[in-house]
Amino acid sequence: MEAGDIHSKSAAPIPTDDAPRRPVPPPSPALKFGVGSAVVLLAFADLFIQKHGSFAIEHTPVFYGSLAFLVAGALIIVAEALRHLLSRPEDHYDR
Amino acid sequence: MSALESQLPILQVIVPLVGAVLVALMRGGRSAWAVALVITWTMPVISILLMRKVLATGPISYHLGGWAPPIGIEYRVDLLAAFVLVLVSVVGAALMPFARRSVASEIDGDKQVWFYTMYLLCLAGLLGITITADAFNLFVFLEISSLATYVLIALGRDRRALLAAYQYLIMGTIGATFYVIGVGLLYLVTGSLNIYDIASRLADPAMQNPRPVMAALAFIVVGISLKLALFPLHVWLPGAYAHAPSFASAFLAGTATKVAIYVLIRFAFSVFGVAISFETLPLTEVLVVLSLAAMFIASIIAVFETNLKRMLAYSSLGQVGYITLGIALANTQGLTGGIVHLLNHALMKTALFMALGAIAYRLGSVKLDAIAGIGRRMPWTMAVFVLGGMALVGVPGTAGFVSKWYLAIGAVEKGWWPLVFAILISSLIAVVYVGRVVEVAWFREPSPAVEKCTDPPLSMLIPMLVLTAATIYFGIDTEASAGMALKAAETLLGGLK
Amino acid sequence: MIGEMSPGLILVLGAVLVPFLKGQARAAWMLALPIIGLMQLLSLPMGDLGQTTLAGVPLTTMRVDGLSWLFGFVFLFAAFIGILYNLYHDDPLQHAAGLVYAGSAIGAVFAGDLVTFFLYWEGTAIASVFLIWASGTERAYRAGMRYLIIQIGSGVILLAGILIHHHATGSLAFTKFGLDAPGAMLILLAIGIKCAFPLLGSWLPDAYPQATPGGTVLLSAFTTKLAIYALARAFPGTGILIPIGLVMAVVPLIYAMMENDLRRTLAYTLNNQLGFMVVAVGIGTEMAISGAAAQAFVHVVYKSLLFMAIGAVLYRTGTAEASALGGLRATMPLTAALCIIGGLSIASPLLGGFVAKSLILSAAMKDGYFWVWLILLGASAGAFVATAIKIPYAAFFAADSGKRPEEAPKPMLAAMSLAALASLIVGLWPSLLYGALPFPMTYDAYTLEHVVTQLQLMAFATLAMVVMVALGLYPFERPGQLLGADWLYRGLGYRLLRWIEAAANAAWTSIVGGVTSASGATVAWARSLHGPDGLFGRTWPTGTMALWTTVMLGAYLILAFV
Amino acid sequence: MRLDVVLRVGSKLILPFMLLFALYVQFHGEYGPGGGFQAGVISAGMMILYALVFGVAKAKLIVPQRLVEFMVPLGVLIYAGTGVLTMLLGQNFLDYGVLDPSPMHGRERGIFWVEVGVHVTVASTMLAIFYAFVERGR
Repeated sequence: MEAGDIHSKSAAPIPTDDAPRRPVPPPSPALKFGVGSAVVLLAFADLFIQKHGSFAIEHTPVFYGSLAFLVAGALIIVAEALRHLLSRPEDHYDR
Repeated sequence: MSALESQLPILQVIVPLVGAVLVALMRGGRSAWAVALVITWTMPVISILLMRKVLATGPISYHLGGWAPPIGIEYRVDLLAAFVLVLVSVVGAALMPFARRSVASEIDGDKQVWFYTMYLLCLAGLLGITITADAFNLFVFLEISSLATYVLIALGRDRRALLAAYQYLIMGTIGATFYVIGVGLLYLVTGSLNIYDIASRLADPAMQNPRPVMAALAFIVVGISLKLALFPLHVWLPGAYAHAPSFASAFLAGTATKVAIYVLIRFAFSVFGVAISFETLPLTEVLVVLSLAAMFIASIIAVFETNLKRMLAYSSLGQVGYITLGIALANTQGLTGGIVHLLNHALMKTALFMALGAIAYRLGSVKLDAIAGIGRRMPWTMAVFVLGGMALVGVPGTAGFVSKWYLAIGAVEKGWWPLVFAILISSLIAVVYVGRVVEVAWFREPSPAVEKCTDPPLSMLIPMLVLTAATIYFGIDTEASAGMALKAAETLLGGLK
Repeated sequence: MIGEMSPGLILVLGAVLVPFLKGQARAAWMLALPIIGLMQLLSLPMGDLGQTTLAGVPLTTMRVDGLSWLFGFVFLFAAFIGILYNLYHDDPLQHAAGLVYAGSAIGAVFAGDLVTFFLYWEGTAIASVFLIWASGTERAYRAGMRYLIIQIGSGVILLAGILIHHHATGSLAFTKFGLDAPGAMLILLAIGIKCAFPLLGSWLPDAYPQATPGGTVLLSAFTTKLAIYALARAFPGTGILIPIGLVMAVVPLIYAMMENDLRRTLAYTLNNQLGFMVVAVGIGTEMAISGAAAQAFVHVVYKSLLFMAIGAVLYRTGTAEASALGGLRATMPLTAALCIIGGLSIASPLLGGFVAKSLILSAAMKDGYFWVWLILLGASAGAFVATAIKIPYAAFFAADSGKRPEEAPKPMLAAMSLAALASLIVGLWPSLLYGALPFPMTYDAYTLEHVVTQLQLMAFATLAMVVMVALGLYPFERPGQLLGADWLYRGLGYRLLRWIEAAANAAWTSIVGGVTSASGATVAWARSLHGPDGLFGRTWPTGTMALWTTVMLGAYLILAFV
Repeated sequence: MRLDVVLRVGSKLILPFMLLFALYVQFHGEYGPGGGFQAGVISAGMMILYALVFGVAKAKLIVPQRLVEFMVPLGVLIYAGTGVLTMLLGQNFLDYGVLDPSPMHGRERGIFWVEVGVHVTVASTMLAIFYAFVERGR
C-alpha cells in the first residue's frame, strides 16, 4: 500500500452505503409497553427517593434517566453520522 | 593419574591431531565416523577436567618439550581459554551423532574419510588456537584450522561451494597474513613471541616507541576481524556457510568465528591491554560503529534472504555484532555479555543449522518456498528451529536474553542509552526473519514433497534437542554461563589495566 | 502445596504435557491445572515468597497481597472457563498456547520484582499470538504479526524502562513508582500499550476478532487486565491517567455502536470499560483502587461470557457480523439467555457490574471530581446500549437472518453458565467480593437510591434505543471496516494534519510491509540495499573484499597515528 | 618416445644417487643444513623424475596411490607418536630427553624420529600432489 492512496479512497464514494440492508422490524407492542411502563414507574419512584449524592445536579428529578436517554440517543445518532466518514471496505488495511 | 592430569593441555590438541591421522588410515565412511566419534567425545572430558582444574587452582601453564617460556612454546589455560575450550569441544562432540547420516547423504562415499580427517584437524586447530600462549604457534593453528575449513566447505556436492571455499581461502589467507605481520612487528619491538611475555614487555614504561606497536595492533585487529567476519570484512562468510555441507555449516557457525573472537579478546585485553587497545587506538568507537552496522545491515539482509542457510549466516554476522559490541564496551558487564554470547550463540546457531541440516536431509532443499508447511510434518525439527529462533531474538527464558541483558547493562553503565535501543530494535529485526520462517513452515499448506517428510532419525534429532535444551537451560540458570563469563571478564579487565 | 511455586508456573509447566495427551485425558489434565493452581493460591500465605537472586540482584518471584491475590484468583477462574470453552476443538498447539498465556498472566500478577514481571509479560505476548494465528486465515496471520510486533514492542519499552530504573535506583522491586521515578515514563508507555490507551490501542480491535472463538475469550481476559493490575500497582493516583481513562471510556463507545463485527464491538466496549478502571487508578484513593480491582474482576467474568456467547454464534454460523446475523434466538435460546445475562451484568442489580462500577463512581464523587463522575455516568449509560442491548439484539433478535444454527456445544454452554453463575453470585452476595478487595470495605450497593437510579439508567437507555429503532435511526448493520486512530487526524482538521496521517501511514506500511513482504517504499529501499541483489546482500568479488580489508587497515592506522 | 635413450640411461644413473643424497640430507639434519623436509622433497623428486621418464603407470607400481595415501598420515603419526612416547615416559610432549639415559642422546634420538616422520609425510604429500595433477587429464 502506498502511503498516499488512503486519500484517493476516502475521496471516492463509500461503497458500503450501497450494501443491501435488511429491514429491521419495528419494536413489538409488548416491548413498547414494557419499556414505557418501566420508564414511567421509575421516573415516578424517583420523586420519592432520598438522594445522598454530593453533587447538586443529582437531585434534579429523573436526572439519571434523562442523562441516560440523552447519551444513548446522541450515541446512536453520532455513530450513524460518523459511520459515513469512517467506514471502509472490509479489507481496507490489507490492500 | 596425576601424570596424565599434568598432560591435559597437550592432550586437548594432540588427541584430535593423532585422531585425524587415524581417521585418514580408515577405509570407509562408517569406520572413519566411529573413530572420529570416539576422539571428539574425549574432547569435552579433557576440557571440562581442565576447566575444573582452572577453577580450583588458577591458570595452568604447560611447557612444550620441557622448554620454559619465553623460548619454548607455552600452552596456557586460564578461565577464558577453558570456557572457549569447553564450548568448542562440546559443540564438536554434540555434532558427531548428527554427522553420520547427514555427511553420508551429502558427501560422496570415498570422500567421507577425508571429510572426517579434516573435521578433526579443524577441531585440533581451533582448540590449539585457544590453548596456546605462543603468538606464532597460534598462527600455525590458525592455518591448520583454516586449511581444514576450506576443504570442509569445498567437499560438498554443491558446485558453488568451490567458489565460496576459494573466496574464503583468499580472504582467510589475507587475514592470516595480516595477523602474522602484526606478530612480526611485535617480535621486532619486544623480542618475544609468548603473548604473556609480550604483554609484560609492552607494559614496561620504558617502552618509548609505540608506533610499531600500534601498527601491530592494527594489523592483528584487521586480520582477526576478517576471520571473525566483522562487518565490512564479512562477505566471504555467507557463501561459505550456505554452500558447505550441512554438518560443516553447523560446526563452523558454532565454533570458527567464536575462536576468532576469542583471539581478538585475548589480544585486545591480555596482550595490548585496555590502555593501548582502547585509549591510544580508539577501538571502542570503531568497534561500536562496525558492530552496529553488522547488527542492522546483516540482520536486514537476513530478512530478505530466501535461502535459509544464507539467512542464518547473515544472522550470525548480526550476532557477531553483539559480541564485538560487548568487547567494544570494555567494561565488566558489557564484556561479560560478549563472552556469554559466545557460548549462547554457539549453542543456538549450531542447533539451528542442524535443524536446517535435518530438513536438507529429508527434503533436499533449504529454500524458504520449499519448506512450506514443513512444521506439521517435521514438528520436532521445526520446534528446535522456533526455539533457536526465539533465542536469537532474545526472548526471555532463553540464553539469548541473558547475553542481551548483560550487553544492555554494559551500555547503560557507559551511559550510552541509544545503544540499548539499538540492541532492542535489532532484536526486533530478528523477530521478523525468524517469524517469516515460522509463518511459512507452520501456516502454509505442505507441498507434495514436504508431505513425505518426517522428523529425522533420533541420531540426528537428539543432538539438536540437547543443544536446544542447553539454550533454554542457560536462559534460566545463568550461573554456569554468565557467572563464568563474569569472572573471566573481571580477570581480563583487572589484570592488565 | 508445591513449595512457593507461582500458580502461573503450574499452568505454564502443565502446558508442556498437553501435546502428549489425547482426548479425555487431555481435557481432564487441562481442567485440573487451574484447579491445582487455585489450591496452590489458597495454600500460600500472604507476603513475599520465592526469593532468589539473579546475578546478585535479589528477586521476589512470588508476592501475594490483596491486589495480586484478587487478580490471580479471577485469572485462574478465567483460565478455567476459557479452557472448558475451548474443549470444543482438538488443537494441542492452541491449548498449550492458551495455558502458557494464562499462566504467564497469572505469574506476572504475582511477580514481586520487575525482572520476573517482564519475563511473564513477554510470555503473555508470545503465547497469545498463537491464539490469533490458530485461526489459520491470512488475515489472522497478518493481524497476529502486527499484534506480536506491538506486544513485543511494549515489552522492549518496558525492559528499557526497567533498565533505566535499575540503573538509577539500583532497585528492581515492582512497587509504586509515580511519574517522577527514573524510567517511569517508559514503563507507563509500555503498560499503556497493553492497556490500549488512546492512540496506542488499535491493536486490540485489530487482533481480537481474528482469533479463534475460544482464543478471543482468553485474550479478552488477560492482557488488558494484567495492564490494569500493573497500573494499579505502579501508578496509583497519577493524575494524567484520569483524562486518558475518560477518553478511553468515551471514544471506543462510538466505534462500538458503528461496528458491524460483533467481536470487534465487544473489543471496543472492552476498551471502554478499561477506561473506567484507568480513571479509578488515576484517582488513586483506597476506594478507587478497590473499585478498579473489583471492576476488573467483574469485567473478566462478564466480558468472557459475552465473547463466549458470540464465539458460540461464530462457531455455529461461521460469522460474527451483525449484518449477517439476527433472529438466532429461535434455535439458540440458551446461548441467547446467557448472552443477555452477560450484557446485563454490566449494570443490572443482582449481577456483577452493579456492585463493582458503583465503587468507581462513588470514589469519583467522594473526591469531588464532578466532570469525571458525570462523564463516567454518561459512559456507563452508553456502554449499556453498546453492550447489553446491541450485542444480544443484533445476534439473536433484530432482522431475521433466516439462519437456524444448532445450540452451542455442551462444553461451551457449561463454560458460559459458570461465568453467568459467577456474575450472579457476586451480584447477590457483594460482600464476598468486597471482602477480598485490596482495601477490604463494607459498601452497601443495594440502597434503594442506588437500585432505582441504576434501573432508571437502564430503562431510559433502552427507551432511547426503542425510539431510535421506531424512528428508523438505529445504525443499520452494514459490512465495513472502520478507520482507527487516524480518525482523530481527520476529525481535528483534515487538511492541516494530512501530512501527519501520511507519515503515520508510511510508518505503518513499512512495519506491516516488512513483515508481510508487501512492497512499501521503505521496504523497497531496504531491499535495494539489503536484498539478495542489493549492495550489502550480494556476494562481492574477492578483489572488493580485499580492498575493504586494506581500507580497514588504513583506517585503523590513521586512527592510531593521528 | 623411442629417441629418449639418453634420458632413460641418464636418469637411471642419477636416481640411486638422488635417493642416497636424500638420506644424507636426512641424517645430516642435526648437524648441518638439511633435515626431514628437504630430504622428503628430494626423495619425492626422485620418484617424480622416474614417473616423468618411465611413465606414471610404472611409477605407481613402485609407489601405488594407496601407499601414498597411507604414508601421508603415517608420517604425522610417527612425529606425534614420538611426542606421545615422551609423554608415556613421564615427561612433557616432545621432551626427548627421556628417550635415552643420557638426555643429549635422547634428544638426538627424538629428533631423528621426528625427522623421519617429516620425511615420510613431505615425500608422500608431494607425490600425492604430483599424482593428482597427472591424473587430471584422464
